[in-house]
Amino acid sequence: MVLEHYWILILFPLLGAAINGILGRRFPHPVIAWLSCSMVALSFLVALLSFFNFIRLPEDQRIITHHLFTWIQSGNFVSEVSFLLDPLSMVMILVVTGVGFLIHIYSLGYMAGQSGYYRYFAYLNLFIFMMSVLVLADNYLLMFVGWEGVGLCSYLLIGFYFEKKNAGDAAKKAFILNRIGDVGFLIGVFLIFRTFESVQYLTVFQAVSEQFAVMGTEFGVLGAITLLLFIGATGKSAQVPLYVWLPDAMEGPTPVSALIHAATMVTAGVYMIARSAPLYSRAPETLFIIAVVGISTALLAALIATVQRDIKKVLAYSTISQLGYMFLAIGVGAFGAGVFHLLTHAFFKALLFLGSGSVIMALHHEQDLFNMGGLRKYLPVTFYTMWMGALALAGVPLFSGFFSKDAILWKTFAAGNEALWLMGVVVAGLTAFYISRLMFLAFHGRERSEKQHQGAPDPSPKEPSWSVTLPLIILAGFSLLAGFLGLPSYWGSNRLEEFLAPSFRFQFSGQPAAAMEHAHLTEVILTLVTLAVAFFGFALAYHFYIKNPQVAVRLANRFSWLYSLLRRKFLVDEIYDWLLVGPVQRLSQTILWKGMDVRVIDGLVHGTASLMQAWSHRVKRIQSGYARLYATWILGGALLILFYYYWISP
Amino acid sequence: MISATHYLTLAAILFAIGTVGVITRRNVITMFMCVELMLNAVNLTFITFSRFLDQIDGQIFVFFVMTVAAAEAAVGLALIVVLSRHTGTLDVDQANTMKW
Amino acid sequence: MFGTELQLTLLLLIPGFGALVIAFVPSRKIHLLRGTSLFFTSITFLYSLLFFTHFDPGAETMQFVQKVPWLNVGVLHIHYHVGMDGISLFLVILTTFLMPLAILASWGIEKKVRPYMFFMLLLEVGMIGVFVSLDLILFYLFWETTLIPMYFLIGVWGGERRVYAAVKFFIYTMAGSLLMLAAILTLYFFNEAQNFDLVEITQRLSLNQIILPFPVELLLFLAFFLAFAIKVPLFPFHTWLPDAHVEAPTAASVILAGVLLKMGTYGLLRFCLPLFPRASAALAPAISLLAIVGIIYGALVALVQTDVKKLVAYSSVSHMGFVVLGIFAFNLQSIEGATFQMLSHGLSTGALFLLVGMLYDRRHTHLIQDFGGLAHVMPRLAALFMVIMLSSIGLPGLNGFVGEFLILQGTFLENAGRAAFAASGIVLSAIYMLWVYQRVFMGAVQNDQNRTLTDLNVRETVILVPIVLLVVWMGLYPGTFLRRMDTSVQKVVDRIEQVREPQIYRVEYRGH
Amino acid sequence: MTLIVFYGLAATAVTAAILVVLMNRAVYSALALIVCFGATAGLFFQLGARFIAAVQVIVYAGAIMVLFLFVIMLLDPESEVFLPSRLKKVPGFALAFAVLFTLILFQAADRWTAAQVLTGPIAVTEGASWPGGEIETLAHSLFRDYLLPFEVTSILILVAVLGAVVLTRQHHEKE
Repeated sequence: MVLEHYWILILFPLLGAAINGILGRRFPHPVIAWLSCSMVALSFLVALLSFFNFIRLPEDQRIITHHLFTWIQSGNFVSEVSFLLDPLSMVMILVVTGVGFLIHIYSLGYMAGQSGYYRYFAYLNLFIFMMSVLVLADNYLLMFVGWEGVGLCSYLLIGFYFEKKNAGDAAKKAFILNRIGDVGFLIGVFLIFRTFESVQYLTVFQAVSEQFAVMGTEFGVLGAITLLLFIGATGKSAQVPLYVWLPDAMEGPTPVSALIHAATMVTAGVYMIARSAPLYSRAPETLFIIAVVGISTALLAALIATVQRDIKKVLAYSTISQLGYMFLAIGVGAFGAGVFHLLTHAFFKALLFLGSGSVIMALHHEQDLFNMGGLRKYLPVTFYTMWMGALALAGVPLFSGFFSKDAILWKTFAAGNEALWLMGVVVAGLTAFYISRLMFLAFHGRERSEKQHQGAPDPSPKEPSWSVTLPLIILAGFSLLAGFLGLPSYWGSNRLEEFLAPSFRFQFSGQPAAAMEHAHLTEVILTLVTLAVAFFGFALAYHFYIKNPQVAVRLANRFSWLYSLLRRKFLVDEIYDWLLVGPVQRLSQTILWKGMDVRVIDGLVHGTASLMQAWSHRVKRIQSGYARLYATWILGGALLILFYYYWISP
Repeated sequence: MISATHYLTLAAILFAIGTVGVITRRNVITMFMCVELMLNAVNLTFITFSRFLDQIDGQIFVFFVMTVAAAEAAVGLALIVVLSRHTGTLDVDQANTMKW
Repeated sequence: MFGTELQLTLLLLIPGFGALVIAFVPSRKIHLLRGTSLFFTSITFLYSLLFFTHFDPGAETMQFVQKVPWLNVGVLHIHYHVGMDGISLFLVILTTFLMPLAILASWGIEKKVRPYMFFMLLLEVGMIGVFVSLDLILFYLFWETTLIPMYFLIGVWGGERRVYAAVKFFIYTMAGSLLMLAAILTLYFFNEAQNFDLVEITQRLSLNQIILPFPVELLLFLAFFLAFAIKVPLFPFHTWLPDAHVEAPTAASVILAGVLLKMGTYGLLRFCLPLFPRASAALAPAISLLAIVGIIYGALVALVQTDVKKLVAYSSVSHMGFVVLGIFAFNLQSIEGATFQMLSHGLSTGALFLLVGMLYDRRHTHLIQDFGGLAHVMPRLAALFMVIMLSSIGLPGLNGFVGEFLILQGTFLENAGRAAFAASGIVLSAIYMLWVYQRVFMGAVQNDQNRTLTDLNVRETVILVPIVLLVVWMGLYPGTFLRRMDTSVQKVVDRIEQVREPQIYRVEYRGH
Repeated sequence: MTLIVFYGLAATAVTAAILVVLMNRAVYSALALIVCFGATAGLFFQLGARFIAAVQVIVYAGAIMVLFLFVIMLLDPESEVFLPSRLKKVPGFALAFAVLFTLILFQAADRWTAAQVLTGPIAVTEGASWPGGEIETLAHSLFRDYLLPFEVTSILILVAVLGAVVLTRQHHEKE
C-alpha cells in the first residue's frame, strides 16, 4: 500500500511550500514552522514505511516505478513524470527526508524571530520537494527538473539575507556556475536521446547493456555522454573547475549550508553518476577524468581549508574535498563506495555545520575562528557532538567516516591507481589537520572573543534551545553508527553495497578491478598507513594550536607566499574574474553594444537616412520656384521622349 | 500638290513659336497668350489628321480643347488677377516663393 | 454564430466593432472608454476560447475556414480566406489573452484616451487577422494594419525619444514588408491560377504545378525572409527593437513583444517554409548561424544594459533567436518547440514588460541604478518578478523550459554543434536576468524615493496572476498545447522533407 | 490655288505668332494673337472643318481674346517695371530647344508622309467625304458617342466660372 504510492511523499513538501509561500506572510511564526516541519515529517514517515516494506521484497523486485502523467511529448520524444524507487533512490530519499527533517527542526530554533520566516520555510520545503523529484525521477529529463529546481532553492536560500550584497552575489554566482554545469547535463541528455531514442533510465540502461556488451577502446558516444553529464556534476557537486560557488554559498543561513551545501544537494552529482553507472562503467576514459578531477578537487580544497579563518568556510572547503573523495570512488568504478561515503558524509557534515551554527548563534554571529576559543565549557552538547562529527570526518576507526573513506581508498588502490591512492592519503592527513584545527581553535584554548571579554549583558555564550541540540545529538548518533552499514571485507559484510547491488546490475562488469578484492592483509596495511597519516595531521594541529601557537604564526611568516596563496584560495576567483568576467563585460559593453549595435548597425541605418537627406538637399534645388524654368524642364523632357520614339525606338 | 506635311509643319512652327514665348516672356499675360498659341497649333494638327484620316473625332477633340481652353482662360485669368493684386506684379519670376 | 462560416470573421469583427464604438464615445469619459475597450477585448478573449475547445487536433486541413471571393479585378483573384490550424490557434489566443491585460495596464494613460483605445482595438484586429488569413494579399493587408496603430502608440504615447523610435520602427518594418509585397506579386505571376491563396499555392507547388526556378525561389524566399527577420527581430536587423521598447508605453511594449514579434516567426513558419522549402533548406545553415549569433549577442548586450526595458528588449532578441533556430532545424521537436517558445516568450516577456511598467508607474524611471532593495518595499512584486524571471530563463517546470528544451533537442538531432552553441544562451540568460534582479530587488534600499513605494494593487495583481498561472500550466502540462500542434507542425516538416535528402540523425554506435 | 491660299494663311499665322512673342506691349500681343487665330480659322475652313472654323472665330478670337483684353486693361501691364531676373540663360536654351523641337516634328511629319500614312483618300481640293456634310456628322458623333464627355465639359465650364468668381471675390472680401 505504502509502496504503491510512495511517490506521494513528494507532495507534502510541495504543499507546505505552496501554503507557506503564498499565505505565509499572514501566519504567526509557530504555524509556519510546524506546518513546514510536519510536512517533511510526513514525507520522512512515508519514506521510512516504504523502506521497511521495501526490504521485505525479494531482491529482484526492488524496482518500483510509478507513472503519473506525460510531461513533454513531441514526436518520438517522450518525457514522463514517473518515479523509480530502487535501492539507490531509497537510500537517497531516506537521507534527504531524514536529514531534511532534522534540519527543519533545527531551523525552528536557529531562525527564530528572523524576518522572512515564512520565506525561509517555504524555500526549505520547496527544496525537499525538488530534491525528492531529483532522486525519485525515472528519467533524465525529470531528474533535470529536480536538478535545476534544487539549484533554484539553493539560489533562493543563499540569497535569503538579500539585503547583504555578498549574499546576493553568492546566490547569483551559485546559480550561474550551476547553470554552466546544467548546460553540459542538458546536452548530455540530448545525446542520450539521439543515441538511445529515450531518456528513461531503464530503457537506456537496457539498450546500453545490449549494444555495448564489449568494451571498446576509442572515446565514443558514451564517452561524450558521460563527460557531458559529468560537467553537470562538477557544477552541482562543486568540483574543479566550477567549485568556487560553494565557499561563497556560506552566506546563506547555516542550516541551509548543512542541508543543501553539505548533506544533500551537492551530492546530487554523485547520485547522478551512480545512477548512470551502466553508462559510466563503459566509459573508462571518462572515469579516469572523474577520478583525476575528484582527487585534485579533494587535494586543492583540503589545502585551502587548512588556513581559512571563517568556521563555515573551513567546513565548506571540507565539503568540496569530501565530494572529491566521492568522485574519486566513482572514478575508480566503486559506485557503492561513493554512495556509502555520500551517506556517512551527509550525517557528519550536517552535524558539523549544525554545530558550527550553534556556535555562531551562541556568539551572536561571530564566524572568525580566531575570535572563538574555550567554548567547551559554555556549549557542552555542541562540543561533544561536534567532536564526534570531526572524528568521523577525520576517519578515526569505528566512526562512520572511517569505513567509507577507507572503502574508497582501498578501491582506488585495488583498481591499480597507486598515485591516486597516495594523494588520497595525503588528503586524509590534511583533513585530520584542518578539522582538529577547527575544533581546537573553537572549543579549546583561551577565550579570544571580544564579545566574551566586553561586559555585554549576557557575557557567557549559552547552549541554544532543544530544537538545536536535539538534531545535533541524533546526527551524532548516526555519525557514529552509520559506518557499520558497510564494513570492510576483512571484518564483515558490506550490507549497504549488497543492498545497492540491484541498482548497479546493468553495470559493466568486465573490468579487472576485482582482482585484489580479497587481499585482506594489504587492505589492513593500507588502512594503517592512512590512519598514521591522519594521526600525524591531528598531532600537528594539536601542536600548532594547543601546545605551541607561535609555531603556526612563524611558519606562516616563513612561507608567507604559500600562506597567502592558500589564504586567497589559489586566486581562482580572481583568475576567473580576470579571464572571463572582465573580458566578457568589456566585450559586451564596448565592442558589441557600443560598437556593433550603436556604431555599425545603427550607423548603417542612420547613414542610409543621412545619405538620403543629403541627396534630397541637393535635388530639392530643382524646385526653384521659377515657372519658366519648370517649362524649360518640361520641354527638355518632351524632347527626350521624342528622341526616344523617333530615333532610338522608331 | 498640298499634303498633310504642309499643315503639320506649319503646326510645328506655330507650336515652337508658342513654346519660345512661354519660356522667354516674363509677363504672365503674354505667357498665357503663348499657351493659347500652342493650343491653337495643336488644334491645327487635330484638324489635319481628321481630314486626312477621314475621321470626325479630330474635330470633336478640337471642340473639347476649345471648351477646356475657355475654362482655363477663365480660371487662369482670375488667378492672374489675384496674383497681381497679391504681389503687385505680373513678373512671373517674382512669383517664386513656392520652392524647396 | 459559432459553427457557421462566419465564426472566425466574427473574431475579427468584435474588436473591430469595439473600435467603432470607441470612436463614438465622448473623449472626456475616460472611464467609459477604458471600460468599453476592456469589455470588448474580454469578449474577444472569451470568444476565442471557443476555438480552443472546438479545435480538432487530428484534422489535416485548416479549420474554421471561410473563403469568399473578395476582389476579382480582371485577372486578379483575391479571396477573403481565413482559417486556423494548430500553429495559429494558440497565437490567436495569446493575442486575445494579452489584449485585456494590456488594456488593464493602460489605466495610467490619461492623455488622448480615445484614440489610444481605438488604436489598441484596431491593433487587435490586425494581429488576429495576420494569424488567421490564408490569402497572401489579405495577410499583407493585416500585416500593414498592425503597423499603423503601433506607430501611433509609440509615437504619441511614448517616452522622450518617441518620434525617433516610432519612425525607426516604421521604416525598418516597412522596408521589409515592401519587399514581401514585391515577392507576393512575383509569386502571383508564376501561378497560373492567378490567385493569392496560400493553401492552393502550397498545394500546387508541392505537386509541381507551379514551377519556381531555384534562383527565383531563393530571391522570393529572401524577400519574405527579410520582412519576417526584421519583425522577429533577427540579428542584425534588431536595432529598432530596443528603441521601440524603451519609448513605447507599457501596453504597447507588451503587445509588441508578446504578439508582434511572433508575427515574424509565424510568417517564417507559415509562408517561408511551405512556399520555398528548397530555399529554406539551402539557407538554413546561414540563418541558423544568424540565430545563434543573435542568441549570444542579444544576451551579451543585455548583460551591460543600464535600462531595464532595454535589457528585456535585448533578451527578446536572444529568445527569439531560439525560435528561429528551432524553425530552421526542420524537425517536429524543434518546430513544435519553436511554436511553444513563441507562446511562452509572449507570456513571460509580456509579463516582464508589465512588471517593469509597474515599476515605472511608481518611480518614472527605467534605469537600474535608480532601484535597489525593492524586495523590502514591494515583496509581492518582487516575488512575481522572480517567477516570471525564472520562466524567462527557462527553469524546468515553468513554460520557458519546454520550448527551449524542444528547440535545442530538435536542433541537436539536426546539428549537434548548433545546439551546443545555442545552449550557451541558457547560461547567459541566467546571468543577465539574475544580475538585474539582484540590482533591482536585492540589497538595501539606497534611494530614499524607493522607501515609500507601494506594493501591487488589486488591478495589477489581477493582470499578473493569470499570466503566472498560465506560465505554470504551460510548464507542467505542455501536452495541452503540444498535442494540438502536432498535426500542423508535421505538415510543415513533411513539406520540407519532400525536397530534402533524407537525413541521418542517428550516430553509429561504438562497439557492437 | 489651294496652295497659294495655304501659303498666304500660313505666312499670316506665322508672322502674327512671331509678333505675339516679340511685342513688348501685351495689347499688341493680344491683337496679333487674334490675327493668328483668324488665319488658323481660315486653314480650318480650307481643311473642310467649317463648324470648327466658325467656333474658332466666335469663341476663340471673339470671346476668349476679349476676356484677355479686359484683363490687360484691368491690370495695365505696360506700367510694369521688370526687375532683373536670375534666369539669364533660359531664353537661349528655349530657342535652341524650340529649333530642335521643330526639326524633330518636321522630320516626323515627313516620315509619316513618306510612310504613306497620311496620303489619305481625300485631297484638300476635293470636297469632304462625310455624308450629309461634316456638321451633321460632327453633331451625331458629339451627341451620341461623346455625350458623356460633352456633358462633363459643361460641368467643367460651370466649375471654372464658379472658380473664377470665387477666386476674385475672396479678394474683395479681404479688402
